[in-house]
Amino acid sequence: MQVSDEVAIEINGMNKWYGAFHVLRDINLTVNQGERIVIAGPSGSGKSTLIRCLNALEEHQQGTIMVDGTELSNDLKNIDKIRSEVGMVFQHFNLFPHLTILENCTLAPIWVRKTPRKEAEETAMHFLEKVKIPEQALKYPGQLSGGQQQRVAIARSLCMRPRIMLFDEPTSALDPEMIKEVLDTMIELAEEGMTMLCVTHEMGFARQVANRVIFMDAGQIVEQNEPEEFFNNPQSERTKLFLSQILGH
Amino acid sequence: MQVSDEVAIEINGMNKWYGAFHVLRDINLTVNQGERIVIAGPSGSGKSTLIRCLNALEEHQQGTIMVDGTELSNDLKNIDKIRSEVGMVFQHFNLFPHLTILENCTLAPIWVRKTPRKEAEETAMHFLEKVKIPEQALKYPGQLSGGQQQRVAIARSLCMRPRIMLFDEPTSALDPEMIKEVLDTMIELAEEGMTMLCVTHEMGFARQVANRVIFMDAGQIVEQNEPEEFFNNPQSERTKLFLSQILGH
Amino acid sequence: MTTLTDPPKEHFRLSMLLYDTRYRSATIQVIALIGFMLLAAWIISNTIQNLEALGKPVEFGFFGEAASYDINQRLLEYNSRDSHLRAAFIGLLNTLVVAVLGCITATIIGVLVGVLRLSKNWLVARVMTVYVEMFRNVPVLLWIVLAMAILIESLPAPRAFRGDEPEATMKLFDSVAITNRGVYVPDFLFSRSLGDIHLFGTSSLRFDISLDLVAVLIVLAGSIFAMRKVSAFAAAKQESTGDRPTIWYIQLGILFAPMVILLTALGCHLGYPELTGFNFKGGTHMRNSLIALWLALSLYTAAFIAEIVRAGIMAISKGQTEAASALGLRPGRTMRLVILPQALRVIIPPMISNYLNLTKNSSLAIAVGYMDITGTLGGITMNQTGRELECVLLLMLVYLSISLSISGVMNWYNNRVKLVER
Amino acid sequence: MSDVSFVRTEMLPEQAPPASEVGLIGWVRHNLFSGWFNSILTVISLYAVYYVLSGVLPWTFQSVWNANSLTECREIMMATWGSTHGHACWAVINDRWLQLLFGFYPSHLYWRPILSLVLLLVALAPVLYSDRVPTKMLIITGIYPFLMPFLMWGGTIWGPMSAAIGFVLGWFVYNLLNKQLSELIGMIGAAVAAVIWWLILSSYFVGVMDSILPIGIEAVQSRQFGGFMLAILLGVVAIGVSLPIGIVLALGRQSDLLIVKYMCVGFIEFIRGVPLITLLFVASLLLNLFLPPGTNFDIILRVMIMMTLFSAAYMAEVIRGGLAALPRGQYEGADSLGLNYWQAQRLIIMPQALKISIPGIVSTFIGIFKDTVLVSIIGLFDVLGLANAIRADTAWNGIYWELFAFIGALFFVVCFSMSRYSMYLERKLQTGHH
Amino acid sequence: GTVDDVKARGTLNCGVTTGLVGFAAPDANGEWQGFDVSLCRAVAAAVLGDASAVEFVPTTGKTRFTALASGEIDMLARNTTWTFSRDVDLKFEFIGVNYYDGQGFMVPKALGVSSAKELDGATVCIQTGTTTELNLADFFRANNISYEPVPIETNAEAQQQYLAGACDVYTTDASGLAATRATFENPDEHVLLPEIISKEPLGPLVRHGDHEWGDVVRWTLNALVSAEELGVTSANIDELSAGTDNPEVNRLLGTEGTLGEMLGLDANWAANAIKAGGNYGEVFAKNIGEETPIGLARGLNAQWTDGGLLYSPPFR
Ligand SMILES: Nc1ncnc2c1ncn2[C@@H]1O[C@H](COP(=O)(O)OP(=O)(O)OP(=O)(O)O)[C@@H](O)[C@H]1O
Ligand SMILES: Nc1ncnc2c1ncn2[C@@H]1O[C@H](COP(=O)(O)OP(=O)(O)OP(=O)(O)O)[C@@H](O)[C@H]1O
Ligand SMILES: [Mg+2]
Ligand SMILES: [Mg+2]
Repeated sequence: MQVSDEVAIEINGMNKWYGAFHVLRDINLTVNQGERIVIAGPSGSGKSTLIRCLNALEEHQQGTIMVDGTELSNDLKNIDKIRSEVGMVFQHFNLFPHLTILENCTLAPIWVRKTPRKEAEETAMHFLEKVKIPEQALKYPGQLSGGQQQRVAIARSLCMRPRIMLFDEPTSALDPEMIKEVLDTMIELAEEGMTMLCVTHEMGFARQVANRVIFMDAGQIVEQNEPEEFFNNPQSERTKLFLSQILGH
Repeated sequence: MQVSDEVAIEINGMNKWYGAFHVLRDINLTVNQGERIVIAGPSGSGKSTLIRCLNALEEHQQGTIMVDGTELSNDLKNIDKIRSEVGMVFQHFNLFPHLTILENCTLAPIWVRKTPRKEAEETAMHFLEKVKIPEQALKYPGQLSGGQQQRVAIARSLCMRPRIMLFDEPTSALDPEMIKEVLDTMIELAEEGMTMLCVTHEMGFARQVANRVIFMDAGQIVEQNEPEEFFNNPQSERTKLFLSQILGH
Repeated sequence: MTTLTDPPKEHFRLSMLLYDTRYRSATIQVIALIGFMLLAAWIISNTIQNLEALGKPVEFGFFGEAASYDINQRLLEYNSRDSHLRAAFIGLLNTLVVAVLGCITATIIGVLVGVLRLSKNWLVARVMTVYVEMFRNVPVLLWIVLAMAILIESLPAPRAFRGDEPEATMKLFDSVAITNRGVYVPDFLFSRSLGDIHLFGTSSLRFDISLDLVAVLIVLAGSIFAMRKVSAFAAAKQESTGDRPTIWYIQLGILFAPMVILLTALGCHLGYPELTGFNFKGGTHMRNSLIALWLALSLYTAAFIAEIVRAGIMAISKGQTEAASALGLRPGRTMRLVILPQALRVIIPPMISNYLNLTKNSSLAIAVGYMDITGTLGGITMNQTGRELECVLLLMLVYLSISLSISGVMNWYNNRVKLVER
Repeated sequence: MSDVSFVRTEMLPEQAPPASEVGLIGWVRHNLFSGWFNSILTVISLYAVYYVLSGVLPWTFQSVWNANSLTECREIMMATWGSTHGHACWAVINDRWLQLLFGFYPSHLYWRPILSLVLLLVALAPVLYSDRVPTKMLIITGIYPFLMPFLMWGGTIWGPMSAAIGFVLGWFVYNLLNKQLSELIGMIGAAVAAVIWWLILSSYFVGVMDSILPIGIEAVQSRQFGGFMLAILLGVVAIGVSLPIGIVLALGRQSDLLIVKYMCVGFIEFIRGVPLITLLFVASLLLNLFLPPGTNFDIILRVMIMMTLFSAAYMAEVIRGGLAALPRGQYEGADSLGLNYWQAQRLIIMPQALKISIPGIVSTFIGIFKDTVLVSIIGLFDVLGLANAIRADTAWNGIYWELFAFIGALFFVVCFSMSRYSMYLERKLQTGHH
Repeated sequence: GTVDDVKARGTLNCGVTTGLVGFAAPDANGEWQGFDVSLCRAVAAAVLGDASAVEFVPTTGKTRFTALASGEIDMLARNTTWTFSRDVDLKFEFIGVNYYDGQGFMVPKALGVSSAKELDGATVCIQTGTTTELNLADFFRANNISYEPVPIETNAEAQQQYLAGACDVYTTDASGLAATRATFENPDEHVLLPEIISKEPLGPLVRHGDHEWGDVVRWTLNALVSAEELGVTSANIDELSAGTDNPEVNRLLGTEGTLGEMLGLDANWAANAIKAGGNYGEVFAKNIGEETPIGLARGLNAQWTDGGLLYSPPFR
């Protein structure tokens, strides 16, 4: 697990409002190539919003976001470029229920990357094997368990060969037995050196793979640190409170 | 906890099909008055189906079932008789959401047993006290927690003063904190000598109260034994596999 | 006195009819069936007695007699000497015409309005809401009557086109006349026509098929087939290289070139409507009653369809759009590849039941004097012959078969697109 | 690596968003002019709204309210505005609005339909607001079906009484036979007893009681019903009576008794497959043919029968939806407690299924209510029929838009509020407590 | 028979149109007024002695015959043309003619048409469900000219379409045309063409086979006609009822002979009928005559003594 010096994401003085509500306040963050960052924080603190801004799913109103050297502006071309560099996995999988697993995985490569179908299918099978469900390729999402669906969602993102992966609470909608299989997949991905930003409450996962843990509250980054430091020696009162709740459970 | 010699349930060569699918295969089982039996087995092995046959919720196609000396046949009178002798508690409680807890408990006594309302309410309060929620009597099921609802369901069955109680995974839809309160109620019931058949994966409960554990797989009774023997010294390969999964978890 | 005994078997007791689940359901069904048959027999015998008293035994011979009335809007040739059966047939075709036209426009308007109602543009969304609520909450009969009144009052009468300085002029290079009697548009004439085929001889069901039209259709079918081949080729190309070649100009060429050649060969030209005498002559005439009915039915049904479309799109969770965007799909593609295929499953079944309603509502045509099946068979024919029973029963039968075929299609579709679930 | 560690010492306060995000400007920018496409749409809609309003508003408000005939109206318009176009003559509404609302119902008895309507709302309250209204009010709901006809048609009180007695009798016979023999026999016996009472004994009973104790109010012929009242009456009767029929049909359609099931399916699909107007033709032309020779009851009753059958088919589908929405566990719960089929239906299934179906029932009612205008085609004087009759009066011959605007507005107000109400119910059901 | 039914019921059920200017329409109080309506009232007065004991049943072109056949109404007084097939095939009995009419055409003066034969290619508004539809088809067919029919349900709508120019010609019974024209904003801009293309004897009808009832209605109508001929009016009837020198008047008014008894009615049945709305002439004048906005001339409907067709058989 090496972190290069190359900058993957750079956020500078970013602010965002929903109407009059100030959700993200003066966010500054630099993520290097190969870094794995876990974002934690109480509900409503703006974690999802932050992640979604990186993918232009939400617009930000102030500040700049540079992803892989491209500035996230209103320019459609830039947005397209960034989206094809950045994969995203959602809490509720958001698989396309009318397409088979394989079609889910090949849809974007074929229509966005203009990959020949054959090649796209090979790639898809490759990643489905990686997430250990190649045998389900011809089923429909509705026929899989939650954990399997989430792994398909990861494979689907990977098929676009992104340089950065964003995860928004990928395990919080899953039954406990299934959480593990998804986390295993993510750990494997991390070991391969993928740049990852992951919103999660799985602290075991954070300890194991993260380079850095970011704690957000009330729309701001309150604390960031290496996992060991963060868990053993939290600085801010809010972090302490949060950790006592999470870990005490 | 005494077991009498009187036979409560006698199943002989019972077979059942769903369409062409053979769910229950040649079931033979005798349960004595006051016996407490736990049925375990992997998902889809036919545990629920077996239990539901005892209550005529499902029809069986071959073999005989005698409950408390009455044969379960196509005769409506027999079915009515058996249903009023046998109480059943479901995984999802199946309380009636439009009636208060008290009304839930008095409904059947009033309409089926033709008990005067007053008396029925007294009985109901008695059993609600027994399951420790008399104070909720006037609330609606939707206002109670899962554990409380399941206890109401037990009380509702008891109000019909059944001689046999069937439980179909009574705790599997509950959050962990609530499982205990329901199991406690069931243990109390067991201690009073109620004849009980209980499908459950709570092995602690099985050890504590069961006279006998029955292991089912693929629609057949694969093994039955006293709990200690069953857990410590399973005979069949399938049982071993199953136990390793359940207990290893 | 016999020594033989039956083999022991569970002997049947009468009470088992009531208590045994096996016999009980049979008992109930037999009672229900007997009740039903008694009722039916009672009604039929009453009817026979009553008809006898009226001296009108059930018979359908009057269908062969001359109808003696004229029908203004018709697809096939008909005159007042034709039989009642033919009049009914013409009416049926008119019903189908307005139903099909109505379904098409209702769908277009409905989808448009449904999408616009979801628009972020506050004003547009409000205007569409007002439209939907207005139309949904006022009886369709009123809309039909109003549409007719508006057409009659707001459009110019043919006489307004007359004179040196007419108050009204024809539209589109003097080719289309819009009057309060209807719309006159140019039609296609063939100077080297191939003639007609006559089907069913001179019977009531007779109709002529223009060979010119057949030729046009064949060529069109050929072109479409070729176009599909081309797009299949493009798709194959995309599969193998990932790039989809631009083919729309080839497709256009395939579509139009043969058609142009054929039409020239047939000597095709337009017949323009012209004001002669009291009315415009020439061209194709669409009566205002048809237009009013069509307009009112489509606007009314579109209001319902809009709601269905809106609900259908909203039912596809926002997550689907987000996931597609996150994969880099543009909004247009997202709509086509992700949202629509899913929304259609939700939308189509209620949409078809609205088509059904529209078809049934078209029976209100009599309010504006459009001669559909209710106007001919259930209107003038019934009125002139006094055969209420036969006419009404036949009328119901016709509508029932239309409805059943539509719902048959619906069931087939539903079964086809059912989502695979665990 | 200490460079990654960061602790915020002071929390940032909430800041006001940039000006372009909020306020009128932000709103207009976001809602009306976000992008060129939206701007074009905005302009087009603005124009459309202006076009419609500029036509309708002057017509509506520069109008004549007091005149005795259209000619007089026109004279006033000429005198005031110098032209007869573009001005409404609301005088016709002023002259005839009571007739449009009540038809030919005797004017000194208008309180009866009004009271019926008010009582209807009272009777519905315990059903619609079961959580806020005492259950005792259900008594009114029970009495209403007998009280309403009495109020509307008047006459002797023994008619509705005798109808009610039929039900009581049926109930009595059912209980008796149910105890003695079996439930099935009980139900058949109850039905037979009630039918015998209604068809044969009831008329003697009414005759005798009426001569002993003549209690009654002034009778009104159903021919005198008309106008908007007729629409409401037809709608309420059709929905009210079709509810039990619909329940039976829905249960029949769900049942596994094949013959019963197909009879129900056949009926439902037949009714739903033909237009209402053909059923009204049946009511006006054929229904008498189907009944024993010499039977003759008036057209309004016949229309009510056909409308009821019509709405029963739709009602059955609505209730079937409600039944399907109930989890299987409810049936099993009832079964395992030993409740029999009818007890389970009555105590467990129907109360819940009907509650789920209320929005659907309201929508069906709106549909039926709108469809009542079709009765004008068979010559009944509902609002639309009356409008035609008014135009046949020498005084108002030639008037058009005003009547239709009035009728449209009447329907709009009623249907719109009901549809809003049903949406509200739907939302309440979705989020609602149990 | 129906006579007894009506007496037992205490009201007469009389079928009328759903609304035709001058012939039948409800006023603001819901009271029916019009020429046909007066006949219903006269019959009610004759049978029941009370001109207001009538239930008016509005019928459409489609429902009128069924309503009569099924017994829902006792008589139909709804500008219905007496034709062979209605009388014979449909099993009704026309008991006389209360208005002699014929189908005519109305066109705007501006069209410059002076004869129906010049209407080739014209668009013609007609009311459906009446004999006019058939006459029209026959007329144009016989003259070998083309036309385009616009079928319309009610007179009011036909009028609107005609005025807006959606049809060139409006055809219906000449009485209807005149009545309609009278209510136009500018009646002078429209002319009635000279051709009357059909005979339209309009009369009340009853069910076939019930002769007693048929007689009652027939002779009530005749009584109104005779009354006019004999100079009996609602103004002088009370005076004349005391007895006159004219034996026919006496027989009519029941002071002499037993005509009423023969019909199964009171002796003064005819007097009641006449009192209800006056004699035929009065009814005509009040509802559709020249003094009314409708302004129909008596024309064919004058007494035979004045050159018209009204000719009541003698009361003896
Ligand atoms: N579309 C929206 N419009 C208005 N407010 C929003 C919107 N989406 C989110 N918010 C608000 O923004 C705040 C941050 O939301 P966000 O989803 O980013 O929180 P989160 O940290 O991801 O919480 P959770 O752990 O619950 O997912 C919340 O207060 C939320 O209510
Ligand atoms: N109504 C039915 N129709 C057809 N097959 C059914 C039906 N109900 C259950 N089955 C099948 O019968 C088998 C036994 O089901 P059953 O519910 O008895 O299993 P179980 O042992 O209770 O499993 P679980 O632990 O998941 O509750 C399963 O394979 C199931 O798919
Ligand atoms: Mg979140
Ligand atoms: Mg189970």
